[in-house]
Amino acid sequence: MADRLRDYGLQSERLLWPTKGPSRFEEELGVEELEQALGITTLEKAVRWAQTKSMWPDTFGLACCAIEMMAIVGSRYDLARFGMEAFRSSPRQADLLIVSGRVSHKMAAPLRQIYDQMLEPKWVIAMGACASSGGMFNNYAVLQGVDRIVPVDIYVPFCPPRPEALMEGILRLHEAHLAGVPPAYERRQVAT
Amino acid sequence: MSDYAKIPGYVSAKEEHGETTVVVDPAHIREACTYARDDLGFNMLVDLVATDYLGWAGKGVSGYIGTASGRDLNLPMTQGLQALPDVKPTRFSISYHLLALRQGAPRLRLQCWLEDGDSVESVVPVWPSADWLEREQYDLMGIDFTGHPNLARLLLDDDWEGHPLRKDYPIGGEPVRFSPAE
Amino acid sequence: MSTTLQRVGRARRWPIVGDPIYEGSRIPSRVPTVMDVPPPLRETDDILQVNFGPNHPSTHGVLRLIVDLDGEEVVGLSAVVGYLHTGFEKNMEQKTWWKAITYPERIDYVGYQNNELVFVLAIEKLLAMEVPEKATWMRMLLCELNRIHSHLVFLGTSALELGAISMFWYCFRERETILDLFELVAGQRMHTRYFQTGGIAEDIPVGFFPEARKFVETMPKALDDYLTLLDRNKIWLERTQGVGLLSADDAIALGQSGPVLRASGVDWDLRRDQPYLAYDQVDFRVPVYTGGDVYDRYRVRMDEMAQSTRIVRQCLDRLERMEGEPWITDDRKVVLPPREELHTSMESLIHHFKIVTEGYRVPAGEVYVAIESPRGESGCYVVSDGGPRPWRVHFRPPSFHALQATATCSHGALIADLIAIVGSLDAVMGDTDR
Amino acid sequence: MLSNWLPFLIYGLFALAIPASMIYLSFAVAQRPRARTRARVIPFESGVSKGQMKPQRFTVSFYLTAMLFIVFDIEIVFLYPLAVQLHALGWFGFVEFAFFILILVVAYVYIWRKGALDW
Repeated sequence: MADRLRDYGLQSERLLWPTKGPSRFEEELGVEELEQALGITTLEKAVRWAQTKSMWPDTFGLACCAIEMMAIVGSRYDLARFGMEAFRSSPRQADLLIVSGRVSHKMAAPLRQIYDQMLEPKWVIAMGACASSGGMFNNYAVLQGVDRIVPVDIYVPFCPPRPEALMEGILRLHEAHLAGVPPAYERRQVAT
Repeated sequence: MSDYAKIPGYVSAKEEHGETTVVVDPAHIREACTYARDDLGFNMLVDLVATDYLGWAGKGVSGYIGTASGRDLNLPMTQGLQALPDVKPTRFSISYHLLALRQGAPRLRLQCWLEDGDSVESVVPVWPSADWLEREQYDLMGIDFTGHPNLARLLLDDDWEGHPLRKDYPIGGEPVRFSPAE
Repeated sequence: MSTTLQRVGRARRWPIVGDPIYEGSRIPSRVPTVMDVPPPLRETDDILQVNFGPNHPSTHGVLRLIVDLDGEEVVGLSAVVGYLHTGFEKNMEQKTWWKAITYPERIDYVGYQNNELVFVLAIEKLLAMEVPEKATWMRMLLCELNRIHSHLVFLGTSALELGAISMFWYCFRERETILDLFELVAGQRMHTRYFQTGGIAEDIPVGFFPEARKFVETMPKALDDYLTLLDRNKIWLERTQGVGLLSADDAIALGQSGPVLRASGVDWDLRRDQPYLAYDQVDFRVPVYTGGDVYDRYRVRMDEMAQSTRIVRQCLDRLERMEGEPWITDDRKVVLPPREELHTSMESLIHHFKIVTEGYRVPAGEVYVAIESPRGESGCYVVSDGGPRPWRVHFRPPSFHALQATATCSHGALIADLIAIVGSLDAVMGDTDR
Repeated sequence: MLSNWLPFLIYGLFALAIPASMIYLSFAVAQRPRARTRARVIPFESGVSKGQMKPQRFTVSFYLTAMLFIVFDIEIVFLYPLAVQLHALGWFGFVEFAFFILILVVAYVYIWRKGALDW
């Protein structure tokens, strides 16, 4: 069922835009003022809120995008503001797999094994053109896009993406998860 | 130029773009390398490259050949060449780039020409840095180096068949929409 | 336990184990890049084989080391590479020369300006083309900035792995200022594609010189910060001195170059011994240390950062006097004519059309050009058949040879030292696997 | 008499409740994987693990290091009660403990010269 984010009523609102009013999906999902006033919420929403506030990425640095991924942990583009500064190296403790760089066929099997060893709920960000679509390497050695072996939530374009671009991808992921969009392995039956 | 003539297995030498290339008979490559290292003082093997000259300047067309749903041999990729480049003796060439760590940084390229399926003696005993270089050329170009300590695939998976950098190996990947290769 | 009792403290002697198989070098094992387990240990079953695998935080990319451990001590090691093989050379044979210039940056993605430079220099050598002086000096300035950037990434990550976590944030603070300069010049932080055959793509933007001056003022102070943080740090000294020993003749035999070679006592730097661009008109010192261990490689790279800052300062002085000079050659066969010229002259329209559609042609021949990239000698062997597409391109990656020395360097190392050794070799996996 | 132990009881209950709730929540809120759970069982070996690691003997030096740690750690633990009562014990306590420390220093020097400390 190739449904799109739009079917979940998620408009592409930008969280980074401070002067933006309440985003469209909150109005559409009918959040009553009473609930907001009293701050009562459903358990599921509270769990979602907790999950987005500390989504730990897995250090899966492959190529040039890994250097830019390291830059977002630096002091200028600090990712700790979103609770994500602990880059876990073992998939057991990671929630988010940022595939940063080109995936060669020899690396496909380890990538798939690490994805399987991550615990639910887990998300995948295909960072950069090479991870999203094979980029400029349309040849025998490179996997033409990570979504052939792993269900991907967010595709971040550019080569390599600026740290701001990656952070916007991460924030969109938080926004989508808060809005109730299930992770990719539930939406898309690609070898869950 | 003169003392290069004493390299065992010396065939010819040429000076181009400020670089000297000495063509050596593949059977004597190890003696030539040992001579170059001990007598001529080239103590570092900087690089070892194999090149495939299949379809070199055939029909006056330049560029990549590739078949099996890759590029078509007869479809010229470019207009004809103004000047046909000189014909190469055999299909494969192996170039050993040597460097002497002394004043003036003299460099030398020992080149030997092979047909497909020929094998050449490994120079790992002469320069240990040749170990991975030869494995990579075996892996990508299919050149067999006899006497190599453990000749196996280096960059590709062990169960990969074919040698990708050969000219008749298609580029692979996927046909891009709206492109002639589709 | 008995075998390790008589070890003489931390400073170990050179790894002379058994009679050297390769004359003139001390590489003991039959296969230079593999350290095989000594026979007596092989039968006992307390050898633990560990995968220092492709996804490991401290292997600087997707390097895989198969390590045989006797307790904590590394007794067997073999590196497996190829997890980032991207088929650059096959792809570049498909592209015209103009498009192919974009590829080399992604090979060594930390020292990307230098990689792009080596390919462009190879094309210019085949074309026997003269590059205007302004372009030469600007290329040199950017390559030196890139060297500082590359050494900062090395220092940040390898200190992070040895526990000096705060170094990461200090080094990436300076790295951001360098990336701002690249962005100011070329519009993109990394992979700037600013070098063109025959010069540089655009003229130097107006605000570049004051910004670069500011950087050149702050960099020495930042270097002092790093030194005060690390140089007398007991843990850092304890974990890096006497670890990962590589003797001079082993380094030459294994084809090392750059900081790894200079840290082993071999005074060799292509910028001084085989000058390219305008390195002969710039004075700088080449740091050489004879310790051959992780600490000396770190000190070579720190001194190189200081020297590169000096070179950048001299380039800035020179470039500021070259206002208004051409930044690219006017050889219309290779370089796109300027926009306004297309409206008037028919020839430049034809040249423009020819270059854009089929690409310029490079005369037949083969050439090997080598430069001093941050990791060592980065070479480019190009064969052209006179057409608009390269026939064969091969890059000589310094990290490829650096990884060949892991087995020789980690003789008698502990598992914790292995991280320091792999960090000090500063191998970039894109460079190794191409 | 029992009443002044009540705060400890409450404190103990809290100390028990917090970890218990965490463990319960991690089961209650967890999402069960439906397929491909074999990868969960095999150990994480940087992505290339073939299967269960065969059980292997560890060298004796791990055990030795553990023992040395325990010996010198307990020595420090004994310092705490001394520090609390040092004023009451006075010089007697100090000399007594100095003798205790001396014995352990002799053991330390022996181990150090024997080379058991470096790996």
